[in-house]
Amino acid sequence: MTADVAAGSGGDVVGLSAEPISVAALAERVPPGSGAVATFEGRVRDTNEGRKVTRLHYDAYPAMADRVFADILRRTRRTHPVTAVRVLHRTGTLEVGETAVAIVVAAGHRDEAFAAASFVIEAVKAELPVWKREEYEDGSSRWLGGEPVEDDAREGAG
Amino acid sequence: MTADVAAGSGGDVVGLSAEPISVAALAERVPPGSGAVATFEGRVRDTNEGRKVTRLHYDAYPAMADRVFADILRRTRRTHPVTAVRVLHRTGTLEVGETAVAIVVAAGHRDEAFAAASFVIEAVKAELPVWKREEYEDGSSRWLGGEPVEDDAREGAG
Amino acid sequence: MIAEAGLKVEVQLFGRYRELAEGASIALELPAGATVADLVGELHRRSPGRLPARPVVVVERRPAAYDVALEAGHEIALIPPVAGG
Amino acid sequence: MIAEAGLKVEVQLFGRYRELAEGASIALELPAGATVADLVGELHRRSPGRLPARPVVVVERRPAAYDVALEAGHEIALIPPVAGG
Repeated sequence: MTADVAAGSGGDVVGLSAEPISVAALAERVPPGSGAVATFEGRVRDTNEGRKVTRLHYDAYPAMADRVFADILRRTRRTHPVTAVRVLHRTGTLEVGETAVAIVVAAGHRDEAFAAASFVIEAVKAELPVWKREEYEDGSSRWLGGEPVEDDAREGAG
Repeated sequence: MTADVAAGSGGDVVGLSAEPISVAALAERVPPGSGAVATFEGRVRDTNEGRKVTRLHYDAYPAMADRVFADILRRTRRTHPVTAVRVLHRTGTLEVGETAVAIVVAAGHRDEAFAAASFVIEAVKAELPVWKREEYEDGSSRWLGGEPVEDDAREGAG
Repeated sequence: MIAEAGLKVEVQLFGRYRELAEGASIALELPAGATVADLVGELHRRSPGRLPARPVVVVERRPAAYDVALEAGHEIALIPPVAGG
Repeated sequence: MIAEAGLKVEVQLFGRYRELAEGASIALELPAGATVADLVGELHRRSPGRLPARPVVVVERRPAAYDVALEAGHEIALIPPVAGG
């Protein structure tokens, strides 16, 4: 999977990235009217639900991700007075501490920047078609998100 | 005025900085349990209240700023479950687009990081003893914050 | 009268559903006029016990209602609950 | 009985209040036992019309109530409303 980045109005950027993400690079060159820049990074934690995590794999549906990213960008700009919105989400294999998702929002004032950054991360988590598989110290791994297929299926598929 | 930075628990940093601030540098090496890193930058805007701003000067009371920063750090840690809190505020002369204040908060999860970053910037704006003088395109300048002395004084000082 | 041909679809698989097939997709032949519900029924027959009752089916890059009729050329995917960030 | 000496204080000035004096501070002599209110009164006498009625006086790096008694050696500052960020 290659980085899939589209530049839009005000230097907007959304996309998947197979390469490590630098939020600092993503925050460069925001419009000069931006008095406030808020960023958010989701990083791979070393533990989850009490288990020691060694790395993470992100699967993604790139064509649908494009559509979802464009939707999120459109809704963010319609509902928040921002000067720039930039979002990248990683795919592939990530080590502990690596950036899974990075968001940069620039705005005239701080409340607008915080509100928009929060709006974007909530939308990304609820809608972006990516899926996380955690690997643990003992060599096992599992997909996260929703119930395990088998459990759901026992009652549902009969 | 020299940079006045104190390192504390979890790599906490607070202080004034006479040198340009890099939020990216400030965000380096957060503890490995940090699943979320939120940052905020206040930057010098090119306009304020309809006037074209060319640069900004920040005066500060460094000894009191140390005390206020320590207070803010203590309150943030007492009320928010964060893994790192870092705050720098510039002093001296800033050009348009330069960073006036930078905040980095790391936490286990995103809500904690956003809430703490917002808490810190509100506290800094309400309490940190720094004062801003704006310079305009026409060569004039004025101190910001509160009413002009003369206006207050007319009714009050008699 | 022209005999109705079956509807050939290819269902892309993502996340944990990739494990339902070797090549990250499943080719199916459904009756002409088949809906999303028919597609899911067929998937349940092929992989009993390995899918929830009502998995999300994405048609043309948007989650589709179960009464949507599938057409030749539709981009179709089966996705688990998303888990980004 | 020992004659009461006056209280010598140096008031640091910040922000727009720096313009009240040349050297960013004002040296004052107040009566022994003088309070913050007395200090502000003296500042108003020296710089009529150039200060608000009740400016913030910082004693030992904290904003002080007007009834606080000043002591020799106190770090004292006069500050306008803060304007950071």
